[in-house]
Amino acid sequence: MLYQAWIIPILPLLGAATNAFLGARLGKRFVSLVACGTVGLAFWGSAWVFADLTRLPAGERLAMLPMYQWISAGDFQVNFALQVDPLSAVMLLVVSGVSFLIHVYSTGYMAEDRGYARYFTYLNLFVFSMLLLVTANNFLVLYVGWELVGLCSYLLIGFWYERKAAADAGKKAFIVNRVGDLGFALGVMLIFVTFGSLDYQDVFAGAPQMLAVGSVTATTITLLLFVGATGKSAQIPLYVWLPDAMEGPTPVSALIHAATMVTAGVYMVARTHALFELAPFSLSVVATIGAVTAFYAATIALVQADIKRMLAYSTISQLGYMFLAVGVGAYAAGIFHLTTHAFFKALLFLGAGSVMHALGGETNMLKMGGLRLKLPVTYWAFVVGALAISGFPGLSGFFSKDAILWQAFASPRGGIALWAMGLATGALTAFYALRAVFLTFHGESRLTWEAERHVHEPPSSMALPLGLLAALAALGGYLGLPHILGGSDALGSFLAPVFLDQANTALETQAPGNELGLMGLAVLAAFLGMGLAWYFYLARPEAPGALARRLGGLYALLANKYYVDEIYGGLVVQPLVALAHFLGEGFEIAVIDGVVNGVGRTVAASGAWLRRLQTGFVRNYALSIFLGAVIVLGYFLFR
Amino acid sequence: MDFVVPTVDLGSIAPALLVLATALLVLVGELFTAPGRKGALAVLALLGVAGATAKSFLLWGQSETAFGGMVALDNYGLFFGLIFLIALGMTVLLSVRYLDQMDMDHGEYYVLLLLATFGMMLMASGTDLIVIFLGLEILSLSLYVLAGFARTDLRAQEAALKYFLLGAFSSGFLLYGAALTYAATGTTNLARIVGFLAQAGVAGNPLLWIAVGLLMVGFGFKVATVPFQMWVPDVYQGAPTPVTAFMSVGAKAAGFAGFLRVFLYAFPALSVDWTWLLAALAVLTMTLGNVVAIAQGDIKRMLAYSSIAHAGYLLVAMASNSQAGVSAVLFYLVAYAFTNLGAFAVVVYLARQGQEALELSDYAGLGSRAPLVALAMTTFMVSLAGVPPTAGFVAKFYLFGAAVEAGLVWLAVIGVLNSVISAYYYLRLIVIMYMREPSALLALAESTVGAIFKI
Amino acid sequence: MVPVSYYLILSGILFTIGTVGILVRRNALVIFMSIEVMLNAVNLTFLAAGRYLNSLDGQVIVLLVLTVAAAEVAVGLALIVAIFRSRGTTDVDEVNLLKW
Amino acid sequence: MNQLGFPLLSAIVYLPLAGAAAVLAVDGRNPALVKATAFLFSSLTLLASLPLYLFFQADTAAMQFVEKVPWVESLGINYQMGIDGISLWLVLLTTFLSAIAILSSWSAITTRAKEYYAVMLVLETGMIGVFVATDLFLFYVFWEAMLIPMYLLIGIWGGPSRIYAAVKFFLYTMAGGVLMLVGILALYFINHAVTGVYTFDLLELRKLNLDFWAQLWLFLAFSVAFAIKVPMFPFHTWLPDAHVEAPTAGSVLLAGVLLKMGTYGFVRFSLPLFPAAARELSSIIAALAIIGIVYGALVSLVQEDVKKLVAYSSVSHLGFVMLGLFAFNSQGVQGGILQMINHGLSTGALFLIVGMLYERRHTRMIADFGGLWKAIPLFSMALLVVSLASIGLPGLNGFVGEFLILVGAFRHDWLWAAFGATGVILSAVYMLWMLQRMVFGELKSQQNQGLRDLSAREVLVLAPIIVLIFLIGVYPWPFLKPMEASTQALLAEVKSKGQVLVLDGIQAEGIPMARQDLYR
Repeated sequence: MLYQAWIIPILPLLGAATNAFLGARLGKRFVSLVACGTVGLAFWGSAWVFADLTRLPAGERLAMLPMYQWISAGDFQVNFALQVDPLSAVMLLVVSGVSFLIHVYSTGYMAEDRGYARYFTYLNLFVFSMLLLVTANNFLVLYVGWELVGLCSYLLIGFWYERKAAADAGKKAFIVNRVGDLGFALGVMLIFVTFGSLDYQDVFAGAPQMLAVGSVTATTITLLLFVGATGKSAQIPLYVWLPDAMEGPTPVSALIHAATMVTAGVYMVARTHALFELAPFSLSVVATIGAVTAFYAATIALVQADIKRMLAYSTISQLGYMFLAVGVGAYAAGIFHLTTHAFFKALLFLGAGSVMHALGGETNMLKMGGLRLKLPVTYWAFVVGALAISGFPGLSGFFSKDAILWQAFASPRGGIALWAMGLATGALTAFYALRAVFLTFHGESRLTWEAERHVHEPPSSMALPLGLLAALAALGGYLGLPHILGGSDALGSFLAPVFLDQANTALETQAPGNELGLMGLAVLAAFLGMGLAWYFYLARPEAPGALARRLGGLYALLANKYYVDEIYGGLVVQPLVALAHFLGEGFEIAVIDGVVNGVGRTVAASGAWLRRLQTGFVRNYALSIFLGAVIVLGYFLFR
Repeated sequence: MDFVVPTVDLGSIAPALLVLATALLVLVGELFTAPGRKGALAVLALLGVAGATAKSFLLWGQSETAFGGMVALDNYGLFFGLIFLIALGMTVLLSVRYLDQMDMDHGEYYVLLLLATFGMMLMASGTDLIVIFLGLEILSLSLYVLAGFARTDLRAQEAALKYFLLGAFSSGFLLYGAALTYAATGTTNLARIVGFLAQAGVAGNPLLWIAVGLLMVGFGFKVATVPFQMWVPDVYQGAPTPVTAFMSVGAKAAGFAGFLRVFLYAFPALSVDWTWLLAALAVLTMTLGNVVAIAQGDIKRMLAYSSIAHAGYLLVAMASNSQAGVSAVLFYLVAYAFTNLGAFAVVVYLARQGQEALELSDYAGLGSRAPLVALAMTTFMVSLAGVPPTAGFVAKFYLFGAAVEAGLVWLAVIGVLNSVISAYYYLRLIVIMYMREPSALLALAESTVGAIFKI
Repeated sequence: MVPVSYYLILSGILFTIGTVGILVRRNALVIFMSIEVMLNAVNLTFLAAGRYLNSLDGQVIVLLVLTVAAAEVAVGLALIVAIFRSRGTTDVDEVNLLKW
Repeated sequence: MNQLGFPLLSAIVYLPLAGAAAVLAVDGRNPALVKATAFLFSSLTLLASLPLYLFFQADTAAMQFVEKVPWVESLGINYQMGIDGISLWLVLLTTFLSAIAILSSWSAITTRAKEYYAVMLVLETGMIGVFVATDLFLFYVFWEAMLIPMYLLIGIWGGPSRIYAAVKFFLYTMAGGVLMLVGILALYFINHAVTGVYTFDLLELRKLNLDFWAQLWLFLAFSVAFAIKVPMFPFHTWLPDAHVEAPTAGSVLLAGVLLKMGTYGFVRFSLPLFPAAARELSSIIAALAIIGIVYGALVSLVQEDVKKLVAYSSVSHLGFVMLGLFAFNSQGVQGGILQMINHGLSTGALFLIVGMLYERRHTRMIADFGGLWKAIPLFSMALLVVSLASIGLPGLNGFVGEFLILVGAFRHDWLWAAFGATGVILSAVYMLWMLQRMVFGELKSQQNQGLRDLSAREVLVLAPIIVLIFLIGVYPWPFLKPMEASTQALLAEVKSKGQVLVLDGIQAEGIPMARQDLYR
């Protein structure tokens, strides 16, 4: 199966094509069968590939699948080529697995929608693009996947195209992503110009020889690539599209805007770590941006009333964690958190989706409350997710977040500051996660009477994925159980060959006591956050309002998301639009058109004027001849 | 003093003589044709044209001088002769119905046309300033009368008077130039002028310069260069349309025949100076002609300005002062003859019962009323604008090629830009024909194609 | 013996007088006469030059020019008569239908 | 020389002309017959052009399918045709789009249909002729001759201010063309002065090694013509008017083929004939190209009329092509050529789609639409795909071209790529905004609710284009391969030539020679 791995991405593509052309005619059962079936098969194939890989010796876990000659122009030769290695395999599993669950969930969630076939077409297309992205063998195929997931994101955010907000959000997502992609594309070009190839193998093998550590080229390449990552993975400064992206159907938010697509940036940095290793400055930028984003987004999440938006900021924050990890060289930890995050964040979104499903689309947590009795399945699933993201000991988030914090602290690239921000973020995370639980499921019901009547548990097609994801979110951490807790860090060692050259030896020298101590601090922070959430939202429900009034400025700042959208609007969008209006309605007409028409008008006007010379008086004509003669003779005599 | 009787070799001007003989025959025949049957005279005139044309082809390639070197039989003259004959033949064809419709069907008309052609041919083959002058006068006197042939029409009278006064005025200049040439060089014979100028140190004679300048004024009037062009619009507009067609082609070609012969053959020694002047005149002429043509609403007047502009183009080739330039002029004149005659033919064709389609707006909707006529007119306009794949393009190609070859790139650039300006008003007619609704005035019912159009 | 240049200067003056006559007079007949003055100035040049060059050509040419002038008179007068008949004037400034 | 032993190129060029005659000959009262005849001849031409690809030898840069017959021998004018890797696709694009355009006019043209189809076919002859002529005289004849049918097309069958647009188009492009004519003549005489041979043969003239200043002036003379046709900023003013007023098929051919003549002219003539000047001016041209990219995109952003938006987007896209061509490396040039094809397909399709909408609704104002997806999903889908192709989404054709161009530009000067790539963002902005306002959102207008979706014929018109859009995006190799050899040869020529200064004492007036030492 290893060398037939190209089938894996092709399957959802076929699904998408089938549903696109036939879906509308063949009915919902057929559509869901095709969509879930192809993705399920893709998951099965991924598992098979994974198994095949584990059977190989650790050093030989790489399969290259050149498919066909794609673009060739002079020495620019790029094949359409895929590859499978441990990193790809993990990503394949995560992507296809979560996708499958969300597909199944969607069959319930979208059951009533008239765009059913279209939805699954897009969704399958997304899975194809994402699988392509993670199995690419060169930067250009990576870029293709990169852009295509952006397209699917665009299409799916704007799936309910009749809602202006949805269409706006889709467009915003695409355009902001394009800004990032511009950097990414320039990075790819610089790679080609530097290495003369875009194949991973050529580039990664050649990099250490061709570029010195800290060289300008290496730094430029990696920073450009990272610009792409900030776009796709919603980091400062390009994160602004993600909260708006919640206009899409909730399963889409779960799949694309939480579990998979947004992690593409993390995957990309991990994938190109060979380059990043040569650019310590870039790495520190990655780590800093990651840590700052994590903290910053978490603060915004604290005050969001919209459950999906809260989760979106949470996603941004968690992605910041991952970048913090890869920025300090802890690639495996980053991927580990990527995986666990995929589980628990998908779970949270699907849980939120269940709530919305039950409440007819309501997303405002301030209008919920007390739902734990009416939606027990959803409640428990959501609680597991919330605890996992909070870093409750034993659940998946605990282990992966801890791995990151520990390495941020201990790695030579890390430091106290990065660690401290991570830690603080952990506390904030616990706070807003539990806040969501309490606001939604506990306390008095704030539902309208009408909504109350319709509350119902989701169908099994939705409940089952919830359960499975809850299990994964709870237990996923044991994939990377650290050595210090007696684990074997299975994921880390599986990925090790990929990151072999960057073995973080410094960590070994740290005293084991530190790691345990830090872990304890992290747990403490998490519990602090949870406790505060309990205090504010269960014990003293009137406290948040009072606090918000006390800290009016700060609260307004957070509630308005630091006014970043407004700032971007004022600094970028409005000037650009104004410029466009000036050019299109002023300059174009006055200058570009004006000059040409002016020439024409001048000629015509001079014609109209010159014809007046033709007075009709024959003596004037004679005078003209006479003057002409004088001039001619004058010329000849005084030449 | 010996008196040498010059050899009289009538054979060398046989085509011209044939035309003259036809003119006399038609004059006599006029007496024997009843009013309303003058079409027969046209047939007679056409026979004369055919005969002269045949004779010209027979003489093609021969080269001799006759009448004591005053007239030359050469391809140059024959070629021009053919242009004149084409113009004559087509004008006669155009005139038959036109004269009928306009109620001025008199036999003298054809006589005058034939005589004018005779003058033109004399002008083209003359190699003596006096012969050229005589040819010019024969041509002009006939045309003065033709221009006013619509005797009772005020405009025609005015055209004739203006043409006459200014024509006589300018031929005074020409003749004075000849006289001063005679005074300066002792001869009016072009070959002997060349011989005289070949001597050293004579070029500085101011008398000679004045002579050259006066000759240029005289010819400039005939070919209508700025600033001697003023008569053209009024005369072209006022004269009967076939006469305008004839003038615009024949008279202009004749003017150039003399102009080229005198300047390129007799005065190349002075060319350094007159080419620059010609170039300057060319620029003025092209530009003024084209720019003012844009502002015209009367098609004949527009074509008049257009013909001024074309004179400017021809001056460009002439300013290159080379064999290529002469060939370019010859080719250009042929192409111009066909297209311009064609354009006037359309104007004539649309004339009905004393009414002519003279306003540009009269052509609105012609594309659907008479598609073939409109197509023909389109072709003529495109050709006049010099857009491929028409003869007008090839002609301009030769012409500007000659200029570029002579190093007058700037002049060629101004020339081609002028052809862009000209495209505006030529296209405007196409716009009117195809893209505007027909006016009620000339909503002609039928759309048959009676006249013969050359494409 | 009067030098030839005198004749030439005289003819030049005559020619200019003719030209100016055309430019300043409005009566078509007078203009016409001015043209005749111009032609005669030319004739004078031919005669003087022919005499000076000791060539008969000049005199022959003068005869031809006179013939042409006569023809012009015929045509010109006819035109002026026609104009006078229809408009009742020979003032060229009133012959002004065609313009622009 | 000619691998077929048959004058295939002539056949392709004149088949449409014969078609025009046939259209005029058939009974105009039977519109179906007129349409069928026109479509028959255009599809025959398309079929006849396919062997060009099938028998094309990709391994040589030489001209293929050559025809050479002396025409006006005294002047060295030959009837000479041939194609190489650069023109192959343009010829095919022309025959393809012409057939599509004729098919698309089926219901749009109701007045004077007979003349319309004849004019279309004459136009096709002119367009193909431009791409296959290898004699400068012949080229020029086709180049200018083609203006007339396009002029008529816009002027007779166009929109409300069609006359203004047609005249502007004609005069502006002619103004450029005539300057090229002077350039051609100057080149011809300089060549004669150097070699003693009179010839308009491009291949012969390419051997000429001109002095820098001569190159500069001639380059400018040629390039003005091409730049207007492209159109490069700031010579684009004719384009929006012409596009907006032209009938749909006219816009398709205008955008799809005519604009390519400008860029083709640069590759075919300006670069190989005057390489030193081209190199010297490359930064200026690239700057103009980049300004064009950004400018076109920004102006597109504020258009109210969707056709105008597409028109301005062409300015932007063609800026990319120019940027690639003047990067002087195989990525840039091949990308540029491929992008010509891409633009022909995607913008052609956009115009078709807009035209279809106009036929239904008789408005093109973006504000009049909204929520079309609900009313006419198939139509909207097509618009979506084509728009995405136009903004260079991977997997669709625009990406391959744009990326190659940017790689090429990057290699030349990374700033070119950086600035040029902003166009990629902006193109997404204006296209998506257009989509959002037209296709997405609520279906408000009553009139839009009753629209009917694409008819079978319209699907037939769009499907081939969309298939090609995907094909080039997914598997561009067969499209890139035939250009390879010609591109390499061209680049070698551009790089090697113009170093040596010939023109011993030969001086063409108006070409200042005194300052040539500055360049040495």
